[in-house]
Amino acid sequence: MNAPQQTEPLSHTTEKKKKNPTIVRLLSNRLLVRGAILILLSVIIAIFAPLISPFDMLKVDPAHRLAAPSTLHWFGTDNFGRDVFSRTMYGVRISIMIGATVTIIASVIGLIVGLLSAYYKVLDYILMRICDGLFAFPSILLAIAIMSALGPKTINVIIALSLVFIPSIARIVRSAALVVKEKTFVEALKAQGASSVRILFLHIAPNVLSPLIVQVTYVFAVTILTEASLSFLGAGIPAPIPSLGNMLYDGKLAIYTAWWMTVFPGIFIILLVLGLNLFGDGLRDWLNPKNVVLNRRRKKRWQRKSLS
Amino acid sequence: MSTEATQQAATPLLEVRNLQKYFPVRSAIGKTKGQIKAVHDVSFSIYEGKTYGLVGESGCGKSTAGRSLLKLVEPTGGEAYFNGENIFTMKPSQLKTVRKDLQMIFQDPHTSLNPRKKIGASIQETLTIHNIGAKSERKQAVIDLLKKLGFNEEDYNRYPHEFSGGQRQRIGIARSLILNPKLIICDEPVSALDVSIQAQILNLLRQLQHEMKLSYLFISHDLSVVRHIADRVGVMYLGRLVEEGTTEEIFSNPRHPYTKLLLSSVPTVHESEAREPIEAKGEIPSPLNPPSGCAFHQRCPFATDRCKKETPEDTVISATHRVKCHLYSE
Amino acid sequence: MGAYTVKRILSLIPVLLIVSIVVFLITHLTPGNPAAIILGQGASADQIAALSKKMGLDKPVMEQFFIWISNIAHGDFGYSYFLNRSVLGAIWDNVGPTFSLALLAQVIGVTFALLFGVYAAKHKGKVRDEAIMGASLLGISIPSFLLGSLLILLFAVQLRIFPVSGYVPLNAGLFEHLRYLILPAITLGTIQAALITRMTRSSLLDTISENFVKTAKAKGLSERTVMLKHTLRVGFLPILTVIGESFGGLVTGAAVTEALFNIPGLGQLIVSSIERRDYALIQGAVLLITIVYVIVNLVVDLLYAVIDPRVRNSYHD
Amino acid sequence: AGCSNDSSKPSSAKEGKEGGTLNVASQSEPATLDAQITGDSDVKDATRSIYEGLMILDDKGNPQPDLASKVDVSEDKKTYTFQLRKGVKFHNGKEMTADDVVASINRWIKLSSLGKTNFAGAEMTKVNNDTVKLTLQAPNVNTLSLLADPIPAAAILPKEIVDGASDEGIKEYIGTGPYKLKEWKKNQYILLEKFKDYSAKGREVKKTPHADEIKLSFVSDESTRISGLTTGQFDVALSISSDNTKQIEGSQNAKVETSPGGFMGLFYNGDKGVFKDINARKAVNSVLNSKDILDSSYGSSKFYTLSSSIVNKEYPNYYSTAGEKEYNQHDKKKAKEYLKKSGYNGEEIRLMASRDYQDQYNTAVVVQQELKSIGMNVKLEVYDWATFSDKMSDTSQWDIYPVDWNARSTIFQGFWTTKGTSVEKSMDYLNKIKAAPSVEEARDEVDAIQQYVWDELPFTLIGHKMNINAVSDNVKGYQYNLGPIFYNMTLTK
Amino acid sequence: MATQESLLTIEDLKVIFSTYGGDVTAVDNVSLQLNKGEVLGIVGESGSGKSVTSESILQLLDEDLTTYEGNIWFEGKNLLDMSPRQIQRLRGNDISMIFQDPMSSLNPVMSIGKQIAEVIRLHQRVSKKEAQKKVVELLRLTGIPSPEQRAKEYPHEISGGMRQRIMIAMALACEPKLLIADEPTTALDVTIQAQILNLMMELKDRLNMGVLFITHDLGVVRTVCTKVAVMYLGQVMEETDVDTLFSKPLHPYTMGLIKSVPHLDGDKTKDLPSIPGTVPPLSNIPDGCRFAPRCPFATEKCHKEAPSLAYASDSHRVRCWHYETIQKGEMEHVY
Ligand SMILES: Nc1ncnc2c1ncn2[C@@H]1O[C@H](COP(=O)(O)OP(=O)(O)OP(=O)(O)O)[C@@H](O)[C@H]1O
Ligand SMILES: Nc1ncnc2c1ncn2[C@@H]1O[C@H](COP(=O)(O)OP(=O)(O)OP(=O)(O)O)[C@@H](O)[C@H]1O
Ligand SMILES: [Mg+2]
Ligand SMILES: [Mg+2]
Repeated sequence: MNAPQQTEPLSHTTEKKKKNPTIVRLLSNRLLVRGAILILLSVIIAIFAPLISPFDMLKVDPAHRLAAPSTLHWFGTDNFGRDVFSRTMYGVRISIMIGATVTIIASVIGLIVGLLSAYYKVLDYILMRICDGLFAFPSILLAIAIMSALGPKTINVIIALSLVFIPSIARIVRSAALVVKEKTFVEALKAQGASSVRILFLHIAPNVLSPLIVQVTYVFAVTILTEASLSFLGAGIPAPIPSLGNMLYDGKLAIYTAWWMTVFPGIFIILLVLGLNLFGDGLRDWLNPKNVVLNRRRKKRWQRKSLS
Repeated sequence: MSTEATQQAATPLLEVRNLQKYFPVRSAIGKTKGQIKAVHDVSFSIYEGKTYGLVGESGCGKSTAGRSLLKLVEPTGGEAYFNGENIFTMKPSQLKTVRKDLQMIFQDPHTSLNPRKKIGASIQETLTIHNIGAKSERKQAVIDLLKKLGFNEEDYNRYPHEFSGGQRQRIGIARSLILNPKLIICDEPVSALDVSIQAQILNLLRQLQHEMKLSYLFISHDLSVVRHIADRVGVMYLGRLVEEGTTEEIFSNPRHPYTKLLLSSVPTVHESEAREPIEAKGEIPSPLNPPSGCAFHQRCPFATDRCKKETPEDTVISATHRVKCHLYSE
Repeated sequence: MGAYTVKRILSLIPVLLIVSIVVFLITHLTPGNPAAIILGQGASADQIAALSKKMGLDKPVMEQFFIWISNIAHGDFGYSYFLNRSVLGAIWDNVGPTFSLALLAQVIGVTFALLFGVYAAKHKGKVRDEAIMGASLLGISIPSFLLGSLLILLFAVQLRIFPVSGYVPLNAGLFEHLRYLILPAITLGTIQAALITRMTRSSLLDTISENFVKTAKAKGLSERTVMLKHTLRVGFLPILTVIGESFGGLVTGAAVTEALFNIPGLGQLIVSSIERRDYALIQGAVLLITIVYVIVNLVVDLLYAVIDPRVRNSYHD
Repeated sequence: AGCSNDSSKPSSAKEGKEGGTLNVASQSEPATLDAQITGDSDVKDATRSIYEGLMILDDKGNPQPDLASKVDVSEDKKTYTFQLRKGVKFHNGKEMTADDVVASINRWIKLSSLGKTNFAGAEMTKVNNDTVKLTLQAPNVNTLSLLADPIPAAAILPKEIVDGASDEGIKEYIGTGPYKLKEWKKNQYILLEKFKDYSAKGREVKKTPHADEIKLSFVSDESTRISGLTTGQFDVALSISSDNTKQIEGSQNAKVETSPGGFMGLFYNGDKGVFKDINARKAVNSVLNSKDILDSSYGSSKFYTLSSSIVNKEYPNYYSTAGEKEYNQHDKKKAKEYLKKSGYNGEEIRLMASRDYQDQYNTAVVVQQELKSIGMNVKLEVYDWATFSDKMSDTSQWDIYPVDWNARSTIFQGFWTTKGTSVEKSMDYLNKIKAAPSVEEARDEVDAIQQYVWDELPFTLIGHKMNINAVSDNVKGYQYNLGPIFYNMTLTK
Repeated sequence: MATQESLLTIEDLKVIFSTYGGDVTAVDNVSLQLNKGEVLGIVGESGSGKSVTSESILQLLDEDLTTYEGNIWFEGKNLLDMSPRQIQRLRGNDISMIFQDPMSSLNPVMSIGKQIAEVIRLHQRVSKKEAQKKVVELLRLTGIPSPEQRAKEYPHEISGGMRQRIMIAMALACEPKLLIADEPTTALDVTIQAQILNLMMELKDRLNMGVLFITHDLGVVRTVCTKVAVMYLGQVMEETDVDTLFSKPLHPYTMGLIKSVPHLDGDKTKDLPSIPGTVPPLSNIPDGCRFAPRCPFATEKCHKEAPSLAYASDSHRVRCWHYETIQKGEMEHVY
């Protein structure tokens, strides 16, 4: 074995042509792709709900109430004789709208709160105590309380849910910002005389976006679920406007007689939330390559041997 | 020696007197329990066009000293006169002006650039902050500088991760040069780099010094690097400057036992350099609980009882060479 | 550690103050007069006014707030006129079921999560891993009342293994107690399990790539020992945090689950208190939940110290 | 119609047994067990087995003596003398005396809505230990019916308890009924225990407790109530919505019991806004399609009655078809004409509803659609019940709302005092009925008030609902009279 | 040489990783040979494949993403053919490893005594007590004061130098035949580094181990190694004994490396010789000689054809088309 090895292959046969690794990584992230497909589908439904829906979502037709799925009413009708399919399409639209609005509001405020408290010690103490308080406050109960205080309006659902989710975003942003803040480039900026505002909003903010975006997808998903829970407890989007949540609530009242009132909105809410969660997980993996698993190269030992 | 003497007569560009930086250590309830004396009474001067090397082992306070000078940490005590004015007592607006002349290069080229900004923008931002030139001029200035440092125009629009460590360090240098500063504090600018790259950067720094009459405060733990680039060297141990002299003096005639230990511990590549080994013992003490007396006495082969009790003061060896050690005092 | 505990307990005060203000404002801004609700439909305006006065509702809101706060500072959480009981007493009656439910749900959640999380991390990237992760994604994507309804339909109505709803206290026998609790606990525990599984897996994967794991492997330890003795122990800290923080979700989730399974717990109590504008009770209960939440997280932090000597040490400094 | 008590026909061959616990799942918990002061039907259902009054209603709605053994009415119809039944024991062991009756009835007159509106100035006095006398300011044809009414019941309580009570209610729940309160676990259940000393001897309306205990559990979720019934956890499930009856009928071991519920009414704000104008009210009244509304609210026609009468047909004393042709017209053209006449031009109309009562909410949804169809700009505002009832009393907060009122055997009901509706004038009609020498002789006045309601439209009566409860085959003897009655039920398994 | 007992022979080792950009050959046809009692140094710049080479010996790389080709002979057995269980038995027992960063390489939540005892009890049938005794002994051996006390402490409570001693104690617990040290002193200060290096060499002599010493510091190589292999971009560029390498390097890369280290004495007025350019990424390996783009000697041939590792003398291998010219001393002037 110690015999000197005089010759060896002169050129290695590695393929030179390579695909763009970013795109490969993006596409090979199955979570991300599947999530994106589900979300895209939902968004398309949301945008085109008025076109897709064969019936007016509010039109009652007591003569045909609780009709089972048929070629006319694909998802059947509800206890008012309204078309469940049309309502589900609108439900997707409204759930997405609520989710998106809440997420945007909570993200913007959460981002500002998180950045400020990462940077200013005194503010940090005050803001984080408030966040702790809101965080400790059981979220659904907080939302119900706010809803009953402000009245059952869609805007109040949004306010209540935004309040509920600001602390979780602020915390994520804060902890990410605390890490970024210690990076040398921040010190370099200070050394150049950059103002705190510039450092905070032009430099630290872009660097906390990735954890923020990941968190945002989860908040989006949880918002939709929480709105459903609120509906279940009677404090969600005020009827008769359909959200997937209050459709489920309506469906539950007739779950034995009209399964379609529960099943179809149920499927859509699960798919939508699943899509968001998949997307979030995929995004997280994508941003943190440590978690990513490549296509397997689990060659058996005998295989390796036969190669050599 | 003669040039050295003439310089002494001139006023230094930066004169640091009795610099102190203590970090409070808080207990869990927030009560101050003690202090880390990261920098403990450090004085030195830097002259125009010269390089002052600051060496010492990890945690001895080199970076803290450098950062204090830019007020990146608020110094606890002492004065730093830049062109005759005390940086530490300046108003923020004054400080901003001084910062044009006082720049810094950092150790880690990977974290010292904002990963989300194009490198051109990162450099240009310095101009924006100080409101220098019109927008288009700024960009041109940046591109000119990049070209000078061996980049091409397209590199302006690339992100830090697209560059290697050495290239990134050059970008960091570019950023510090854009304002035409007088003094650059280099905090271990090459210790994260491979030897072959390290040489490139060191050469570049020297070249720039000649071209632009720059002064450096060069912080490093690597003696051979410091020797190569510095005109004067200060050796720090646990927050104190234990020996200071011209490069020549420190390397050929070290006085402090710690300096000797350092020199003998460097593994040498070139045969001729090997020094008589000094038996090293003990670990570097924590700055939170520094030993009494001379901080080095526990590891010092020549330590006496006096070293345990008394903190040594400066002993002058020559006009340019001083040492803090009882061996040389009365 | 003592000092740290004291500090944490002191930092509870501002949190509670904020929660108090919020909950007080919300309840008092809410339309609906509790006196009118207590007296029912037939009550006259005089009667309502008299009761309002008796309940102190005629005073300015600020004054009511200070009275309430100072009472609480003296340990008096107020009186529920609706239930004819002290708030603490009423809460005490309802705490048992929620506690049992949350505990069982958490036990189910943590047990499954650790088993599956470790398994998934170990088989990262394989079908088994994907199946577990898929299931746990589904677990956090399904609205809990939907899941609960499905469980009832399947296990209670169709198979008749478990009762549909209700609650039997522990003193009526452990078996009966658990029999009634198992479906709601699964409903509530599923989301816990899903959340903690994901955390377990990702924490383990993070830890696995750390150098000391390589050291452990280089020692010749078997894969299992490396996983359980080294990786899991260090990776457990973030898992513990999630467990602590999920406590809030547990109480929230309990409100829905309790409504569905008709468990007379805190969640139901608060929801129905909100419906009836039982101010004292809402305020007291939310405040207490907050206190418990903070305490749970304090305990989690102290557990940190038990598990991680680094944390332990920093408390001394 | 649905009023017939199905329990009379043997539901199964199984024989009833003595003893056992009757499990009842009810939707919500009573706020109190003080039956005298609230008109809440939860309170009624729970307290009916605990308390008794001097009188009791039979299933035709006629008052019969209960704790009284005999009633004498004076010539001027202003004095009622009651002979008390002897040997009746309270749950605390004390024997009932005239003092207890006097204290109880006087409290009821003072505090209950029925007492306040009908018996102003009236007083009960003791004649001797076994006799009491009720003196009225003015004759009231309904006196005995009111005393027999289960909500708010003129329950006879021990004097000490009446004396010790505050305005918010009595502190101890002690009556003379067949069951006594054993335990009230707030938010969970009320447990009633058979009262051993109870005797139904000589009573006109029989109460014979069979089960040892009645457990009234509060299960807010309807599907949970149903599931519990089908799995045998509950014997009776109250408040079932019509849509779920199929499920119960489909199951092997339970059946649905329907009984007359109250009416669903759409109340107008006659004080402020659009509906101050009678034409606007008429517009709404003419467009409404009661069948569609009731179909949406109650499922199939099995579960509601299209009737213009305020009182159910089952209580013939007050049943009236006057004004019937105004009912259920669904005439869009006419409605638009009225609307034009009213000068309505697109103002927003606030239709208020409470989601806590599904039928009210459902009615509101359909009404909104129907009103929109004649060009009314209707905004649906849905609140929880607490907010709803708060807003109800503030006429600046709403324009119109649907609400259902419990079934009563007389026309003297709570809705007459509803705020914001133009009911003042109706008081004259009511007083005339009261003053009539007998119910039969009040016929014309009954028709008149019914006619008034349809002419002036203080509200629109949409229809009568059926209360639906579900009863397991494991029990028999279920009865219903203005609410479920549990005390005669037996378990069969 | 012939009398020396061969301990480890790496033959044509190829390590391939799957990545998104496709497969990446991090180590390409590396052959090395180590005898008992010898210290074989591997030097090279960051990313040259030093760690990958050393970790493939015990197969510590993520097995799902890695393919090995070639042979690694240890005491006559091919490690790459062994079952995971067999490898496990070798790890920590016959072959031990020390890693670069002593902080992150120790389990932060386990006392150091336990961590050392763990490896002892794993490979030797001893009681807990005996293991404990052995721990104290090992700690004393590595020069740790009051070892009984220290054994109870946790990694974060002791200094970096101490931690590295702990790592050494752990690696030596079962008296391995082969010690692999992957940059064991890079994270340490020079004075501490000197202590640790002394300690390692002392222990090596005492146990007659073979040591595979990985570093990027040429000075350290010179201090501790008997033989050196210089790696660049996954390939061994030059391999010979230490003295030859520093006195007569044959590869332009080695020459450049040595020259670019600043002298402690010497002419500081002149610029340092440096190697132009930067190390290309593995995904973009140049054709021909991998060093050619940065090589001042490079000819057209260098850019086209890859040279093989040739024997310049019995104990001197070099991968360069021009080594003979260099050997003649005709190209010194370039640096
Ligand atoms: N922000 C801070 N808070 C508390 N202690 C600090 C802080 N910054 C530095 N220190 C402490 O001050 C001492 C000196 O640190 P400094 O970074 O100046 O050392 P250094 O000589 O630059 O070391 P290195 O070679 O590791 O960079 C160290 O003990 C360090 O722990
Ligand atoms: N798991 C992996 N997947 C893909 N590439 C890898 C993997 N591990 C290492 N590499 C690549 O292999 C090459 C060699 O890495 P290695 O860690 O051996 O370098 P090194 O010589 O030890 O460098 P350093 O001095 O930085 O430790 C690097 O380019 C690295 O990016
Ligand atoms: Mg430093
Ligand atoms: Mg390495």
